[in-house]
Amino acid sequence: MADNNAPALIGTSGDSLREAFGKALTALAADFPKLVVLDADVAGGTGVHHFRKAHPERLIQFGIAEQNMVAAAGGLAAVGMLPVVTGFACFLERAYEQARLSIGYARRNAKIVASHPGLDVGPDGGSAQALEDIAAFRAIPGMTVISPADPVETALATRAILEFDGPVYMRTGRSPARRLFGDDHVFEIGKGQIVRHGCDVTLVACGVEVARALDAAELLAEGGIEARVVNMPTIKPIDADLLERCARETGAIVTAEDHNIYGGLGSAVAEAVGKRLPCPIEFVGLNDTFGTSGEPDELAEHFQITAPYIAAAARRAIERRKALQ
Amino acid sequence: MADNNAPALIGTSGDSLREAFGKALTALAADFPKLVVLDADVAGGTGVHHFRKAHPERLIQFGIAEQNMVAAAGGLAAVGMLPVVTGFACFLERAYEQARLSIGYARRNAKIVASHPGLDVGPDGGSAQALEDIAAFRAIPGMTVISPADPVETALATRAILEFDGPVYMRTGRSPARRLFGDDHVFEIGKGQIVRHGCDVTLVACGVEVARALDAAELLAEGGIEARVVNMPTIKPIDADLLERCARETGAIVTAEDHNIYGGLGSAVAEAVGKRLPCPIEFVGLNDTFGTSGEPDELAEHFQITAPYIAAAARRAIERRKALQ
Amino acid sequence: MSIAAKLIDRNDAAPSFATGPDIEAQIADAARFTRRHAIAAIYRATSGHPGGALSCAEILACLFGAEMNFWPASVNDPYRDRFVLSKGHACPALYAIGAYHQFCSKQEALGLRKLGSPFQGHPHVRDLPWVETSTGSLGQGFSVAVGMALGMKMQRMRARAYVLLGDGELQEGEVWEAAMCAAHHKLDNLCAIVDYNKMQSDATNEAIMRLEPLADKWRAFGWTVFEVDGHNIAEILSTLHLAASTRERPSVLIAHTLKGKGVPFMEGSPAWHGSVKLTRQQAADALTALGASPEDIKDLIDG
Amino acid sequence: MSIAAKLIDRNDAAPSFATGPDIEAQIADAARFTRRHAIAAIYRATSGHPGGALSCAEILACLFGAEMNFWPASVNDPYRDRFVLSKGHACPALYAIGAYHQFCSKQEALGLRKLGSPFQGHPHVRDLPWVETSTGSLGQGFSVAVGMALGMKMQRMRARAYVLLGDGELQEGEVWEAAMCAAHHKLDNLCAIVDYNKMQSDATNEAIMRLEPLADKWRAFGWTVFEVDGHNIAEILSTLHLAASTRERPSVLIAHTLKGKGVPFMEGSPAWHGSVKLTRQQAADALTALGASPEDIKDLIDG
Ligand SMILES: Cc1ncc(C[n+]2csc(CCOP(=O)(O)OP(=O)(O)O)c2C)c(N)n1
Ligand SMILES: Cc1ncc(C[n+]2csc(CCOP(=O)(O)OP(=O)(O)O)c2C)c(N)n1
Ligand SMILES: [Mg+2]
Ligand SMILES: [Mg+2]
Repeated sequence: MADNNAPALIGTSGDSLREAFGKALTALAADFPKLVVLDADVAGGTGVHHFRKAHPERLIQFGIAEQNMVAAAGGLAAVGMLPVVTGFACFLERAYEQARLSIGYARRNAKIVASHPGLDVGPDGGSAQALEDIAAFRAIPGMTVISPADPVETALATRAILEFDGPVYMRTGRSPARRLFGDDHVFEIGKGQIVRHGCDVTLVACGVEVARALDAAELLAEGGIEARVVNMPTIKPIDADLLERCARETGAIVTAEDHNIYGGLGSAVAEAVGKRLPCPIEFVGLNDTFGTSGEPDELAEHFQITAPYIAAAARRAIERRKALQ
Repeated sequence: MADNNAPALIGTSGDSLREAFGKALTALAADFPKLVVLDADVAGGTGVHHFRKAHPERLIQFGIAEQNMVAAAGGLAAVGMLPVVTGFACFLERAYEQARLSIGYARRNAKIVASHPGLDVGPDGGSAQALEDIAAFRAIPGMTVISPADPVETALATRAILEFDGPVYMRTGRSPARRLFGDDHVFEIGKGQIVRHGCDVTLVACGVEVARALDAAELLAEGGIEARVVNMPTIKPIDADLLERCARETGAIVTAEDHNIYGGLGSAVAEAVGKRLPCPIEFVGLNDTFGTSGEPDELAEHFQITAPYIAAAARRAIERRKALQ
Repeated sequence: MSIAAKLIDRNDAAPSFATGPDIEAQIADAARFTRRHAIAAIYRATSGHPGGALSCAEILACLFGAEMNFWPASVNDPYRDRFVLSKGHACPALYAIGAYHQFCSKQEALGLRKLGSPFQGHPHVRDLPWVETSTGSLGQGFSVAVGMALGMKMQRMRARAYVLLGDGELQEGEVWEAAMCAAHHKLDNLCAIVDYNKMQSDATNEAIMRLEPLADKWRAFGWTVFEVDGHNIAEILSTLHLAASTRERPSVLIAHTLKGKGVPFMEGSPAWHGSVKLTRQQAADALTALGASPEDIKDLIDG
Repeated sequence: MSIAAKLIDRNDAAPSFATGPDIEAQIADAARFTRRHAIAAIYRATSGHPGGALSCAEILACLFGAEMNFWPASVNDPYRDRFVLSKGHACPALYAIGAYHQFCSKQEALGLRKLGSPFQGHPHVRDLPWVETSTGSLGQGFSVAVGMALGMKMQRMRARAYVLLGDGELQEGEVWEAAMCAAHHKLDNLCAIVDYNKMQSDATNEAIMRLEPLADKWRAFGWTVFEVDGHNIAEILSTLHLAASTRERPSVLIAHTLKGKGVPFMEGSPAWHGSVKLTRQQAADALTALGASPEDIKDLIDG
């Protein structure tokens, strides 16, 4: 008989974005005395267990009741607290209208931070893989939407959203994430960054897809194509100036996101480019289908959002640019 | 003392899209024996009072509980009924995750029909004016999204969605709508239509904005600009072939919708054009702000989605096209 | 600042309401004003929900006229009591009681639902800070009030949160999430009042979605329950007082009311429950029934 | 087709379960199988929720082994009874009982959570039609079952809808919307079962969000309430039978269970409530505790 072994909790170790978020939040507690964290019985999965351990009196438990939690965050903000709502992306969607009215419309200084977005959720399967959250939250007037790319950026973004005055929706991630940025990395809400130079095509990505876009750029380089890679952690407000510059300098864009191709980053880029300086765009993401169970990397391959598919999209975009010239 | 006068119910008379929907649904009941209509205590406002009067036994009352209503529609469909969920757009958003899982993911043959979208809601004010519903529902994989333009088209679309096998979200409208189409009008899911010819610019609109786009075309014609007007009642799947043709033939596009400029029709058009044949696009809609109280036409003017603003956007789009040439 | 200290401030700021010997008469006057003003505003707006505004006049008048430490000078005071109108569609009554207590101008509050007016068809906190939060979507205001009560407790503020719910509103699951949460967190600084007028938009609760046994529901969710006549000022006041001394549990007043109260042709008539348009004659008749003089009626309707 | 006629069909189709003289022994066997199979599947998947799968084994075994008119040949029969696992994360137990009753292959059901397998981490009706609906988001399955019960009544089908909920799940407001709705519509063809294991993801219900007095809540929402020992097969069976004869009201069985039941190191240990990864040794120990022979263990783990 096992000696009451503790189970290995899945993914709470490693440098996942949710862990980076949970640790950053814990470290920031001292700087933000009004900060409180709201949980709906998933603290073990959102990274918030770190915060609970360090500051149990500042973790408010709402039970499995996301609607009440999100609207109550509006009330907490109204009386001067700085509430950070945490949960799984998919289940926070059930408080969509609460986020709209009691946070967005009331313009509360409350933050919603969602773990478990996209295929990155893995084996829990299609029901739990939120592929529409960025689109939904982006459409709420005045809602800032952020999806950082690695643990370093997640920690910086966590501080930035606490310093920012207004409603924010931020995605973290479930699976261990590759570290992309050094300690000197800078994160500013509303700013994208060129993380690899190139002038043949621009790959614009957010979240886990930034690492894949960088890999795609390597693949393209082997074929003599110099791809620029833009890390776009703020999906709203989108960095339209940077996108315009990329459209001008490379004339072809590929977007990559762990999200439906409709309504998310790709859509934000298409809007900005359509408005500023049109150019051919290819969209890498879920092709309007739900996910399924599997490991995140397998799923990314299966649903064609890995580096080779981004590279193929880049080649198509370049062809299209040439055809227009 | 008044002789127990009945109050004049607001907007339940006239040719509003909700009334057209309610009447069409009532007439279709005989053709669709499994049809049932779900209400959450707003039947007087959604047009469904007609159906209730004619077929009380086929109106299922859920009380003010949208989450349960939407998920239960999935259950009704599962046992062979043809459920049509009705409600105000804004309050149906609170069942967003239910629509995602129990209708979208389970791929149920259930329809969601939302009245009271956008500024067209009028005096109830910003809290009730759904400006993000198209974006949110469009992002759900496999969800068809429709927004008809006039009473004739609404009636045709009502039949079409009942004949179509799969999840649908359809917007109607609250205020009296101008009749645009004749009795020979054709509605097909997934197809847009050129409702006015022209080759200088294309105005793509849905819902109440189609009438305004037609007015804008008149204004433009006075200045010698021949605008093509496209009625785009299906926002998803978008008619990309038609948009590509318009991009080719007019080289400049304006989208117009009673919705946030982010994520809705404009976004769907920008995606399609970015993917097929890029051209300058201007977006007419709510500029990422919530609405407020007022009469629909006043509000449209205040938030700059009326004909003169569409016309101005068209001129900008044409200038941009010329600058590119 | 202690609550006692605040009470004194209050007496300074609004001596006419809080120090009179006959507080009940003052409140009755406020309730009468509220009904007339709400009817006039709805008439002028050509839309709005009269039934649920009329049913809660005494409740609002008791809260604003005596129970709450909340008055115009304290709108920015973090230690003020909070009131949330969760049944936001009844805002003509909220605007009226606010006007009566000088949170806003009486005349401006008649600009209900008009473009440019901050008196929207549902309360919006960015237009009118004293409404505390934006409501209109049933269920949410209650959760917001729970968040306020939680936040005030965490900050050791002794202020209280009050929230008024409709009975139809109780069909929203969010209400029961919030109820369970408030009991779990022992929010004895939270007081909910249910405007139990037995009607909702389309018909009676009984016809739409049965709520009874209602007191049992609240008790089973861990609340201290009081039932009151929602038009009896003395009973409301004393029960609010009792509720305020309940420890470790939130309390709810189930206030039995009459939808459309005060306007005979609206009382109990389902047609007047939702958003309606009043004719001039209907408005005048309603105001007459509410005891307004011909002069007042002219002012309210045309002024 | 009448229910009696279907019962005969059933005996034809699955004589080994429904006609044996010792139905309780059969069900106990099915429950044992369910636990072992669920543990093996979670081990192989390297993730999954064992606690809540183990606590509901007898409940599922009673439903599938005796109560429901539902068997592989009736998966497309519109008159079949419906079962919805609203606590979708317990699906390893559902897949196991399904495999036991030949809705699917035992071997394939061990492919839990793997790409290409229809046995997803939460039930998906488009992958496995016999799971009736897709669940995973707590609260929704209950509403779907309410919709099914409503739809079956409207079509005058005499079939019943069964739905299994977690206790933590009851914190979702949607559950109370559905409860109110089912009582209002007098859905006596609906039977809910609460797997009352007193634990949820992170800790006890008591610590996270108090549910007591739970039976009072259901009663106040208009349900006929039965409390049973959720591991006592005779009691579950007879109570399901009683529930089926309740008229005009839906009924709920509050089934008192032990989370992790059958695996001593999991029973009552909070760490095993959520999604976990089992080591080979832990899986083998668990299977031993569940009475599997060394050979069976080898098969289940490596086969
Ligand atoms: C979430 C939501 N669904 C629907 C509505 C539409 N609606 C406005 S008022 C109303 C009836 C409210 O009835 P009740 O709560 O009893 O209010 P009262 O009788 O006090 O007016 C409804 C359904 C809404 N405001 N919010
Ligand atoms: C809407 C929603 N919120 C959160 C979750 C995450 N979650 C999965 S299982 C679980 C705990 C469930 O506890 P309980 O209902 O008691 O189930 P059991 O104890 O029977 O496993 C949670 C919070 C979810 N699945 N759905
Ligand atoms: Mg009422
Ligand atoms: Mg449990």
